[in-house]
Amino acid sequence: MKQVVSILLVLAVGFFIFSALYFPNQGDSAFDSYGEVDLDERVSSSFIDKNVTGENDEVVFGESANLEDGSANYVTSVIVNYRSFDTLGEVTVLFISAFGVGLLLSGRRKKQAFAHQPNFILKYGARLVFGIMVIFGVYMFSHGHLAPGGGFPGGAIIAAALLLLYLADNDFRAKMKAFKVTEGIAGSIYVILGLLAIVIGGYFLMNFLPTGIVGTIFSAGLIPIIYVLIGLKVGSEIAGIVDSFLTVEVEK
Amino acid sequence: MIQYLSIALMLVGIYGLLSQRNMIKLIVSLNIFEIGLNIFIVSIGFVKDGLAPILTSNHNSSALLYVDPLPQAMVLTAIVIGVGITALALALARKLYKTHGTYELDEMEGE
Amino acid sequence: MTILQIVEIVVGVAMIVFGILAINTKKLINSVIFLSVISMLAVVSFMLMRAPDVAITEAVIGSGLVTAIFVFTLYTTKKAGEKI
Amino acid sequence: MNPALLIAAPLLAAFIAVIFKKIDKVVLGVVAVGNIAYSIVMAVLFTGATQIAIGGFAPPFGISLVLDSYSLIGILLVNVAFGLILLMGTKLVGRYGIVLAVSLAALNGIVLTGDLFNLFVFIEVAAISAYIMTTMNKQLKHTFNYLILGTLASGLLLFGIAVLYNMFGSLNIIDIASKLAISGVSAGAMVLPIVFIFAGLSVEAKLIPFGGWVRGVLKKSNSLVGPLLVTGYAAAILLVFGRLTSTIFIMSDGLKIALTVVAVATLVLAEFTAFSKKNLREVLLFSSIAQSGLVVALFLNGLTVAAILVLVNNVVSKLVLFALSAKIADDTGTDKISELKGVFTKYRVLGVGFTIAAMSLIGLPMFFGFVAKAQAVMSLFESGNLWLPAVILLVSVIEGIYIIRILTTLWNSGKEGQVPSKDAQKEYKLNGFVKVSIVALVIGVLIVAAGILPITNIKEFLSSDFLSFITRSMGGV
Repeated sequence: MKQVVSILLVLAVGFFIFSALYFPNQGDSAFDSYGEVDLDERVSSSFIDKNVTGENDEVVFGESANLEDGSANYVTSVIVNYRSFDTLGEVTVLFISAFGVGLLLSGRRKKQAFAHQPNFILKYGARLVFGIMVIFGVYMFSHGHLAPGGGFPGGAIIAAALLLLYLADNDFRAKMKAFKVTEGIAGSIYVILGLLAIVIGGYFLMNFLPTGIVGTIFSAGLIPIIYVLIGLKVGSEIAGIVDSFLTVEVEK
Repeated sequence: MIQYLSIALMLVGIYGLLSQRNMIKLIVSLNIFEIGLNIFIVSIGFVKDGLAPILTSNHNSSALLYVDPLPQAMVLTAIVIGVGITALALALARKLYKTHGTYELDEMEGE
Repeated sequence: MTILQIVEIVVGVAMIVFGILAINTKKLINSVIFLSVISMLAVVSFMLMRAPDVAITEAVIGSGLVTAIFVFTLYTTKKAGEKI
Repeated sequence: MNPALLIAAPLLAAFIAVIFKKIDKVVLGVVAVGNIAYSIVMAVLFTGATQIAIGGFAPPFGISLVLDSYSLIGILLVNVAFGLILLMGTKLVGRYGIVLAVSLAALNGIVLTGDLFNLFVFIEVAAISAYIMTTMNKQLKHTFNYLILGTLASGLLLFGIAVLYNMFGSLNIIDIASKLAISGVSAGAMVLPIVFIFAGLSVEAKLIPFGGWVRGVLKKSNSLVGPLLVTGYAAAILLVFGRLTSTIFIMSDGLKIALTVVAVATLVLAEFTAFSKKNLREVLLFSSIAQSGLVVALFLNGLTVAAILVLVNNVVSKLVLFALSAKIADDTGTDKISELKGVFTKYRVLGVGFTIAAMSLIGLPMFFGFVAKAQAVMSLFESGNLWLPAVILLVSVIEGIYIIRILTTLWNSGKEGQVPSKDAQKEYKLNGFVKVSIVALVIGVLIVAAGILPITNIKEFLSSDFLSFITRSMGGV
């Protein structure tokens, strides 16, 4: 019975969405259909030409210099430069939910949930892979302005490396206090950089460093710095979440 | 085409939220809904024959046709927010399981 | 109809089928694994829509991490001797 | 004056408090006081409506904060309410200081932001901190329901925002409003985004059918979480409603009536439910659901000034009522009205504060609530709407009956109509109620003052600036 009602409700919602989006009654839908989008009508066209604050016609990879935003990856430039405030909020979401998970699952004495006897190869092999994964994570968030990736997946990869050590080694308990400190410091620096920008340029979270030549590693001003901070913060937050989920209270 | 299917996926998620009373199933349904929503948002930025929005040495000019980067940035944010909520919901579910010994919301006594 | 469009439709339909399976299956662990499959298929569709950043993030965070914490939750709450 | 500081300072405080666990309460207190001071300074130095760009990218390209008299009232309301609630519930903060700081940042962000996607992000931050805070009440099952419902709703909100972005190519609210005016998109095409954004906001605004979480989550709430969710959160979300309805909600008549009916149904049903409840906190919760319905109905009909007055009245009086009830419930172990007979005969100061707030909530003359309700009814009459004022007056009568009933019970320890004998008085023990009674008295004095003084200044202040802002920016700045 309940399923029938749910199906009917869902069909009604679906009918509403499809009829309003794709079959408007007076033929006046302003909804652009899939793939038929004209970017010139959107704010994004200015993000691509990087001419929000000044005149600029064309951005050429490896040649254009000192633009308002020096990132070759447009998604990164939107996330960390044009809409950096959203990203601050997003980091806060992860921060607060990691904190909440810690509060909910906290207990006095803790032990690892999946205790087993690891063999030598597993234990030391995992350490080897751990190093490689951390290097890859750091590469990812330090090249966020040039290649796909960036702070969020980079941080998550580092957290995944820690997860590997957890599973391979019974005695391994990451120092959670250190992660909390990293998380707090990275977040504080992000906000302080934003506040510093008010002093220097008059706008919160402004990119006040010179942006260099598009496509080189030392370009894009603050973007790589902020992405590294985000990577560290996300990495330590997800590590905190994983730690909370992997431990159980010892009953006594 | 993928746009219609993503809306259908969202509806599948909503169906799960309406019909299920198991906490894990509810969280799974929520994730399905969010995946559908994310695909929908990326699809509104897709431009036919557009390039991925990254300047490289091969596609080195902003005059070429790129897909819209803004919806992709929105989806990145939405994915990360989704993970935060999923983690919180699972922590709640685990805590509730500890007191009640079940994942079924209807079988819980008290409260 | 190009080959890419056919791939799009196949991926989309597969996602919906797995979605219904994930909701209606009896075992919770299967439900979680189907969710992981949907997430992987979503990565494919993001690639088809030229969104490499989103695809990488979804693959690492959405597909990997979320599945991991789901499975950990199920493991830590199973009763002694019970199979999931 | 950069309003971004109101958001940045609590966030910075939260990040610092993670490093130094011990000082989190100190930091939280400093930030709460600092935010109140800063918002008052901004109100004093306010010269005219502006949009403040973040990151140096002018709107509509970057994110911008809107600073006008409307958002100024919002930040004053939110910060002062937060500060007072914190003052009354300092002992309950415990390990939740960081969550509270983040929620303060998010509430300020919701009120100030002029960007739709940024609004979504801040609503999520606020919602997640609300989920975590409500675990304090030990009603985890209801918190779980709230989490699922809230996440679904913000998903719907995001869907609506994405459709709007597709239609107008922009996320800035004022930019969308001006594009709407120029391009002449018909009301029919706007139905889908409006319905989804409305549904997405109505979970936090507690409208029917999405308001069901409130009772479960908050009926046993302490004097910190409950007042915060009922006042600060409600105020922020309802102000967003107001901003959206007055800018981008271009509605056909049918849709307007449908949404108004939802809001009015919330008002009527919630008042009737409140009438039938026996517990103090449940009565107040349903009463605030009803008030949300009223505010949304007024916003939908374009009566911004009246809606803001009703909203301010509700926030101020509910702040006192809910905090006092939760305080009494915490200390005596019950909030059943019949078991609290004559509690105010011992604690007269609390009783006076409670009574003034309750009177203002009903809208008796001489109190601020009267001005608000009179304004609402009068302007509805002027706009030619007859059934809505009738419903409001009818509902006010019901509200009056149950509030007076509560007041007589709480003041009178004996039977009705008789002077109570000495031994009929029960012993109530409240601990440390000095701070609570000071807050209650101060707010009481303010309510009476605002009720007696002429309100025309506030009205002019509101209508001169806020309503002209959009038209002015549409003309092209």
